[in-house]
Amino acid sequence: MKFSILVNEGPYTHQAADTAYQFTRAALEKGHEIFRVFFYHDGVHNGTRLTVPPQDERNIVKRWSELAEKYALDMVVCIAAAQRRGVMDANEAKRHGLGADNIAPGFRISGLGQLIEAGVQADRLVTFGD
Amino acid sequence: MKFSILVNEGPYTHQAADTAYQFTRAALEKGHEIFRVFFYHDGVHNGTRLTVPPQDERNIVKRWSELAEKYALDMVVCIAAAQRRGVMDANEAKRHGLGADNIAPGFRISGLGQLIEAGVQADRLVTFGD
Amino acid sequence: MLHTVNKSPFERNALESCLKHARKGDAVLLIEDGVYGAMKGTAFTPKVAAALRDVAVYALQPDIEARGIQNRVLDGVKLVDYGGFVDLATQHNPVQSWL
Amino acid sequence: MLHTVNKSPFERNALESCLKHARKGDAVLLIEDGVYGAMKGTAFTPKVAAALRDVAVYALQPDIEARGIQNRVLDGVKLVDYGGFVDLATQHNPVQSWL
Amino acid sequence: MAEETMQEGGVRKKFMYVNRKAPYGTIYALESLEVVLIGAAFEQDVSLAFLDDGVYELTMGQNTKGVEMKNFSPTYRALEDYDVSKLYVEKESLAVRGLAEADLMVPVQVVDAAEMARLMAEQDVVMSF
Amino acid sequence: MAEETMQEGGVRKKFMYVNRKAPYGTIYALESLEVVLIGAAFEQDVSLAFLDDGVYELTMGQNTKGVEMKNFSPTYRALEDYDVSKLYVEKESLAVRGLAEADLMVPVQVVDAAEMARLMAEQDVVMSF
Repeated sequence: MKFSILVNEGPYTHQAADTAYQFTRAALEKGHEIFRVFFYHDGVHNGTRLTVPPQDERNIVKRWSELAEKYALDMVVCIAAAQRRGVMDANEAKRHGLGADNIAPGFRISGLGQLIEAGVQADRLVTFGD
Repeated sequence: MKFSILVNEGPYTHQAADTAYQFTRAALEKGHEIFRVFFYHDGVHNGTRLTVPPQDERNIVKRWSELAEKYALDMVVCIAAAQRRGVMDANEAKRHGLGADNIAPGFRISGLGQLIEAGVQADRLVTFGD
Repeated sequence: MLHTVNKSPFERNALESCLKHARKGDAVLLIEDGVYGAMKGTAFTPKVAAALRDVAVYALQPDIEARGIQNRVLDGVKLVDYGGFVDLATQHNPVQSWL
Repeated sequence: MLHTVNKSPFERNALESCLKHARKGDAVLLIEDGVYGAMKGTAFTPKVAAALRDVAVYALQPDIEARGIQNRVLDGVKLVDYGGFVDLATQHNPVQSWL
Repeated sequence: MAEETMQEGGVRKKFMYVNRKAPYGTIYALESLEVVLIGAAFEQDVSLAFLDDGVYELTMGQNTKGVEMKNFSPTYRALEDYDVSKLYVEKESLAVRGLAEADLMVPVQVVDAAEMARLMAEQDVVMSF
Repeated sequence: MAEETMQEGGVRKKFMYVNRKAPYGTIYALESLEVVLIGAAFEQDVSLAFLDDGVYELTMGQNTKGVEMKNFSPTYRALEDYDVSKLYVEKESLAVRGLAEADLMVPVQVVDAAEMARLMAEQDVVMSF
């Protein structure tokens, strides 16, 4: 079956980011397809490479990046939500003259249309939030 | 009177970041002293310079930076909370080999002891959160 | 003692818990989504009305106006602006936020 | 239809609202802080027990264990792991998260 | 791929946006509305549900000058221009909050909880924020 | 400046950390505990209040293997080593959650809501997260 995943909260602050990851991984391990993981609201913070969590904690951002690499996941950070909150890729950072970007490997920034499309194309949309 | 302010939520997501700013500004305009504004939990996201909010919305990060400059405010971002969430100054970014930092003007990164001290030294500690 | 509450009483238990712990002479300030607790004619109104016998209840006017409920504020609830919030914080100690 | 609830029933109204809208044959899955709604002997237990007559109630075992309440799960609430969560999502449509 | 879904004979699904949160205190209501506006271009069968604190999003007379936030409530009035006209508001949610249909800024269909539950059950996609 | 407050005759204030949130679902309980540990070095008069969902923080038998999160509950047992020994738990909050003092992992003082209110009122600084 084809799933799309919507992640609405940032890493560490809400468990929603953890549950979304566990669900996505379990679905992939069961042989399901993940059409897309879309990060909205504070969920965009899952896509920053500047986190340095304590050694004895899970590394949420890295975990997503590794899952994306292993399964060729499409992980999309909403551009509007990301601009409000300070998540930038190299292009966006340049366009806004910010001098630095912070997006993590495996994530790409795109528009809300990608979320609608995720709902249209998948058999199920499952939301994780607060 | 001497106030300390604790901000626990990020910009835009929760109004707490707005109310904290309005309270701080009102206190300063009334002639009170702000000993320190301490940013904890998702509050650390108030201190990223990578936000680009829509033109018709308030610029929460810039507003803090300007208030800090006008009144010589001490604005401290908690280092432990910032590391979990990806807010870095140049030193921290270098120490962790991250190749980019994102802290906004007027903010400095320091430890939780600064929050305790803010509680000890001020006449009032006022908390804004979720 | 000053209590602040920023949550709708219909979504969360913060205002209910606050009112249970506010003591005679305390002040309760409703801010952000907490100002819905200042409305008259709701299922929660009786609890705030009862609290008004012992505690002073305030609501932040900018938040009341943002939510379009300026004509529905319960009698006895006093409106303050951000400067008034600062004044309340100077007049009471400690300040507890019911997050 | 599958409903997920991730909020404590003592802090927020999400589980109460969910149970009011779940229809005969629906499944309700309690996750994260929502698993406190799966406990027996609480002030909220009667509402979940009543719902069990019409809907299937599940709770996410990893969340139950994290919170140390594995010996206090109400009879009739079924435990699933993340794979079981995926299976529930394949068996029902739509999936609604009561955030 | 989005283009495909907009063609004649493309996928047309029942999308419901569930609004259960008050405006301004958190950003969910505003950012949910942004999804609705973008989604309108995809020509799906869209409906919006307002229940619990979500009914507050539609109250008339919102004035955000004092809080210095953007007043996004006029956007609800513009939804019709986007062909989004199925707005369902739950009766019981209005009642406990002391609100009536006349307090809302846009035409809506007021439905009871049972009808709201029925509407939710018939969706293909439910988005809640 | 912190050093000053730790000197003889320095400021010694009554600090209360109010815990009203469940562990794991959000990070507040964990990061609150981190403040308590750091704060212990400042030699203030510290107490911790657990009420509403905050009482869940202290339940025995937490096992976070399945959720792959850090189990921080053992830290409550270590609080004594930091000279933090005033832990107040609200009786009514335990009762509605079907919990008793015997379900908690550390020695606490169970107090009713009126006593909890009295304790809150006598503080100099109340931190809630």
